[in-house]
Amino acid sequence: MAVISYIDAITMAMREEMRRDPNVFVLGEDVGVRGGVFRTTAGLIEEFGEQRVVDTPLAESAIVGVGIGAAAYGMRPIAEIQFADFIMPAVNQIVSEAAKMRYRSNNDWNCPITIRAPFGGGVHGGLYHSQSVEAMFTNVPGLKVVVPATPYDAKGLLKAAVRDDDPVLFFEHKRCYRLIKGEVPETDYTVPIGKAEVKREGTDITVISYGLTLHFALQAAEKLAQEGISAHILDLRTLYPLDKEAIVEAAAKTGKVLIVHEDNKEGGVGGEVAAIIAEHCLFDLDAPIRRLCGPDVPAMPYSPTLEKQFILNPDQVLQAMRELAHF
Amino acid sequence: MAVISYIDAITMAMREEMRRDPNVFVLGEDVGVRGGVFRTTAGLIEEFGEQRVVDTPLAESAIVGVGIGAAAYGMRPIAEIQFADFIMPAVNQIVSEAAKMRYRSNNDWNCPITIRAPFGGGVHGGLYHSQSVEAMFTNVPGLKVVVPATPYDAKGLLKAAVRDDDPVLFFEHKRCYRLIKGEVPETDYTVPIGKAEVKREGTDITVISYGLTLHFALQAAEKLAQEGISAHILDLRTLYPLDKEAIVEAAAKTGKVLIVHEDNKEGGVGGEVAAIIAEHCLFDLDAPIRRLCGPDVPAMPYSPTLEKQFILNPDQVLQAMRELAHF
Amino acid sequence: MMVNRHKEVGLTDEQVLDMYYYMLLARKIDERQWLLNRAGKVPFVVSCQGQEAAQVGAAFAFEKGNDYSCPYYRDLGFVLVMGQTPRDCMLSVFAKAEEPNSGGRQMPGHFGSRKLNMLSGSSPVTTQVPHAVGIALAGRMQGKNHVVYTSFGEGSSNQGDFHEGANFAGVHKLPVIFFCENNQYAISVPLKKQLGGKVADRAIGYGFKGITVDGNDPIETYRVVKEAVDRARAGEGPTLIEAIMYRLVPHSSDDDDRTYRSREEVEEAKRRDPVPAFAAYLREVGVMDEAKEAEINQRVQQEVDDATEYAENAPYPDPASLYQHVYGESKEV
Amino acid sequence: MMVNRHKEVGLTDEQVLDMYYYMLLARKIDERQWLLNRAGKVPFVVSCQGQEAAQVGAAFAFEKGNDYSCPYYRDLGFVLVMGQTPRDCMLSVFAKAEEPNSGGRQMPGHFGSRKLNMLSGSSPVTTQVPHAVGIALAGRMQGKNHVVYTSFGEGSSNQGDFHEGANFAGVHKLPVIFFCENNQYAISVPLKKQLGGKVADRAIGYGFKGITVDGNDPIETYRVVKEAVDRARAGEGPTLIEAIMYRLVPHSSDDDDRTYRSREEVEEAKRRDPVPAFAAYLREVGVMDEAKEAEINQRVQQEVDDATEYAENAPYPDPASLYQHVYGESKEV
Ligand SMILES: Cc1ncc(C[n+]2csc(CCOP(=O)(O)OP(=O)(O)O)c2C)c(N)n1
Ligand SMILES: Cc1ncc(C[n+]2csc(CCOP(=O)(O)OP(=O)(O)O)c2C)c(N)n1
Ligand SMILES: [Mg+2]
Ligand SMILES: [Mg+2]
Repeated sequence: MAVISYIDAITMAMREEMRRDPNVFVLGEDVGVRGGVFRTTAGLIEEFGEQRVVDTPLAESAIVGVGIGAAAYGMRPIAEIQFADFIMPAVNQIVSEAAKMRYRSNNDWNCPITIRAPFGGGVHGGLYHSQSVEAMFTNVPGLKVVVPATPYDAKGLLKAAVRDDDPVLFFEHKRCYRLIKGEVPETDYTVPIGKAEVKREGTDITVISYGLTLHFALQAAEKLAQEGISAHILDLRTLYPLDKEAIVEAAAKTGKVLIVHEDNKEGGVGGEVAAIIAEHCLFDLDAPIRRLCGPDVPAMPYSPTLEKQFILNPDQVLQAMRELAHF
Repeated sequence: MAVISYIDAITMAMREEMRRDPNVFVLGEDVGVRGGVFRTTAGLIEEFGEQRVVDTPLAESAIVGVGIGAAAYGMRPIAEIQFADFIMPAVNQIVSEAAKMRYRSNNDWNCPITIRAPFGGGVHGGLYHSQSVEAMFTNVPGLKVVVPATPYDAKGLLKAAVRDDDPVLFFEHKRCYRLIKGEVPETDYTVPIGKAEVKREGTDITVISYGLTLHFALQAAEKLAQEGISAHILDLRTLYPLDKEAIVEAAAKTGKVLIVHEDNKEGGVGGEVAAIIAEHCLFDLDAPIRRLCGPDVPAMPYSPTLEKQFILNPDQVLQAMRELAHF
Repeated sequence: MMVNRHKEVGLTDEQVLDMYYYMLLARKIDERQWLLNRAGKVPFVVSCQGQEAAQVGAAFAFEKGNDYSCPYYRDLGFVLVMGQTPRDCMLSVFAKAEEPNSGGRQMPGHFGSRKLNMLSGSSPVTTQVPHAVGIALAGRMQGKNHVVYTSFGEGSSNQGDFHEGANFAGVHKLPVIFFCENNQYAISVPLKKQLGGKVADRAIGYGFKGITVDGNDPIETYRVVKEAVDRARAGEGPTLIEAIMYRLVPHSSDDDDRTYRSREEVEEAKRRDPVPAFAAYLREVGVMDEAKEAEINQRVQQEVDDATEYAENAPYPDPASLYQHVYGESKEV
Repeated sequence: MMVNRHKEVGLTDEQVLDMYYYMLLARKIDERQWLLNRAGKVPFVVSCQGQEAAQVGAAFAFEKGNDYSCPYYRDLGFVLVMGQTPRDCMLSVFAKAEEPNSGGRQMPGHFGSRKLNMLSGSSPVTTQVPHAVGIALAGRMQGKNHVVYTSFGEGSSNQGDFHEGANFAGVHKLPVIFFCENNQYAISVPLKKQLGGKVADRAIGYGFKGITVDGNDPIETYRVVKEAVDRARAGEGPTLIEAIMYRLVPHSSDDDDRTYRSREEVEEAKRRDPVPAFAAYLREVGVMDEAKEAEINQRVQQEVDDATEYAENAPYPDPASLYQHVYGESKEV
């Protein structure tokens, strides 16, 4: 099995799905001739032509809205939002339209659109090219929100998203694109949306995370193992609807829970995760539910000193895990 | 002191602020000659003229965006979104612009805009005139999100919002408009944004809520008192940033917590409230943190049978409180 | 005798009688719904009165079963031509389970039916415009030749989604008819506070044709829309059509239009009411005699009565169905 | 000798020399920033090269200290005229604490300064357009006579916020200049995939004037903008001006424009580079002799050097300041 990067896994998933199903097409800003500003769609226009790899006008609400119309008609659009920060003009189309199409029509219509958006920081992107926007969409029934952390999951989840009969928001962490590599089969497979995965078995503490910070937890777990601390690590993978059973099971297993995400703490996805635990296995807990998250400031600044101050680093995660173990 | 309705308290607050400060003005759809589709701005155009009570074109992003420009310049706009459901086209202006103006300019500019929107159901409004959208904005540093439950708070909080130097989202529950009445001084006063309030002191269980469902809890508490159950009831009032101290104090007081809101459960504000408790006073708890919320379906349907099935009622709240007391 | 204008534009006598039937049907359903509302039987009505001529005229220009539509909430006349039945409409206003648009989940006027190639609509205005463009794009990708109709009010033409959708269609020369029903008001807001320019003129900025038409005239509206549909089907791209009309009743049953417009203005508009005007035309050109008119009246009356009774007695949705259809049934992928 | 065109439009010799100074200054700051980027000293540059003539020409039409602006990220030439200094620009590209736009919080090109009546800008394109309209509305409410400038690319004119903001300004006849810098590309997307029609034509649909101007000509741009500003100040409402130009370098330092446009096309555009062209004009009309030109060159060179050195040595923001200015200092209300 080839070891490839997270971004290549995403490109591979799109290419395979476009080959498999002529109804799959890509639309977005600079996705065609340029191959995407991150090169995620590189090579697609050459293989599939500009009818199926559409360089759209600069208008996110139209990218999603036109995609919704096409999806309802029977196509399988993959709409790219150039940066997750720029999904805001499309919120009405996503939340009022895509998410509610099936429900409001009493199952007469549906909307199988996939909306991809690179998110997250640590790339000198400043306030508007670094945001985590997932929490805005994790209260919207009808939507599914997916964040892969590994190349394997990226490919499998993106293929599942494209085949899903409902709208899926697919957030890709920009730092993972080229940093994270892993084994990815060249065969056709999907990873189920809605299922979290234990990425490491352990017995002393439970860490729940997703995206880039999941890797920090995995690295820390290696180090802590040498100190005799055994960490159980759950990758949420789907942020909405959450895999409640997996969360409760992982929390109950060790009784000590740390939730880690790059997004701001207050109102972040970690709050819901903690609430699920506090509702369903409170008496299994041996420690307060801790959250290690981004600070509650509007976004990650550009200046390197401020960016560094904002973004979680592996040491902080290690430290928080160690503290919890010793609680 | 006069007993007036929630909606009249809101109108009174606007009128007083417009009299006090010539920079305060109102803009929105049908706010002028029509006095608002709920009549919240009734009488204002007669008193202040169409320069200060602006009937705008039907375009929410412009209502907020134009308001932002005026606010940055030094005015105090009160922008009305006709129904909270229709705030979605303005999300980019609210989240990317208003919320980040001060931070991104390093305190050089700021944006004292108040955005009012009626929310909530039980008014035969169907999927798009009944929504609770507050959770979408309770992860956005730079914004403040306020929901009054009583006429007194409505007046005091709205006046505080208008005078606040930062953007405030002010959500008014539609069912409260004419249903909820209370004493409101005709004098000038404000209620501080960011502070929850204990609306009833009690010792057995703690209920945390906001908006219409707060009243259900208060009513239930009366009944339960006759059964010898004493309920402590906290009104959040400001949903972002949350009053963490008040939440922890209220939770610790009884050790049994029920969070109630009309909005969908998963990803709702209650998750963050539970997480704060689970992080800061876990060992004070005698019961799992329960949440009684709207079901996780896209929105409240129109048909009376479905609307009734969706929306919380006083009995359900009473029942949940009693169960928690007996836990 | 009046000149026969409908033959010129290719409409047969039968077709114009049919048009009249639909206009009257829309009007009578609408009037009945107001009665039901005032009697406390249904909570909400949104009206098409004054807009029937434009709606029916436009609808006749499309190929049922082939073309697609994304209509807006006032388009009762349009959707009746496309195949919604009086029973469907009454079920909707009563919010009954069998109601085809949404199973009673949405307010009346939120049309949608896969069977009728009519995409489900929502309340936030103008979101349907990019959807129509997407259906047109999808049709081109699949080598189909359908044309897509989408309608909206003049106030709604100020939403960003109108602009973004129209420009997208202009770039790709897609077969979309943007049909603006300019009824002079957006709830209480009159044109001069709503529109900087003219809606039809906006097409220029997207590189396609914008046309103004008298929306009180179903024949002229038909002609203009038909030409646009033909151009669209021939690959010549979209057209924006602004039909001028007047909303004869309040915005909805929750509105009171006396607060923002004079009774004289409304009375004046009623004198140009397109429904009796079209009846007069049909009589004058000798297409509709008294017997024919009585027959149509009676048929409409009977259908409205039947639909009302049927809908009133139909069951509400099962409360347990609240939880259904949030997502599709899970399946292996 | 060439005809003197600047006198005709009311520009003195001193003013056009000043214009040239600003154009050259913008160009040289920009070039230096690329060098710094390629040397690994600064992470990101977004460029104004090819757009200086339009930017500086437009800027000269406004009253500094009275008028307001909401410029977009490429408007280096504009903001220099308005009062940003070379040091400010270099501090910004180095993301240093003293940087006036954002204290290093934002990427370069996100201009803003209360002192200069320049509203803070963000990255999501076109959001500044309604802000400009709001500042104009506020001015009217307060009885001020300022005019507001806002700029954006031709791609960005497809965002809903352009449409909504322009229509609002049209309805209220507000003193706003909508300045579109049409540089032929939105990153990789060329006009024909971006625009259904012409940007300037969009004004028609909002009821005000839309004008196309040669953005390589600072004098002509000045003239057109000045007339628009005069009309705006006289209460005659907004104007949309589309200045035609070419982006001579990649979209940003992260872009590689060879993937989407030919070198021939770029070379061809470089032959029309507005900076040397304006220098040639000034020489030909006898306004700028060799000595004067050398003096300007030297002044620019020296300012760019000074700014670079100053900025490179300036301190970064204190990490602890990350938590500041989320909200204003709390006070009694
Ligand atoms: C985004 C959005 N904002 C506000 C509303 C509330 N609303 C419903 S209809 C309407 C007026 C529409 O006017 P127009 O577009 O002219 O259509 P008309 O009703 O006159 O046919 C308004 C403001 C809405 N449905 N959606
Ligand atoms: C809402 C939004 N979507 C996408 C982007 C990413 N982006 C930045 S600049 C740009 C192209 C802008 O093109 P144009 O408006 O023509 O201006 P130019 O850069 O050519 O001057 C894009 C797509 C953005 N900044 N904001
Ligand atoms: Mg209208
Ligand atoms: Mg451009």
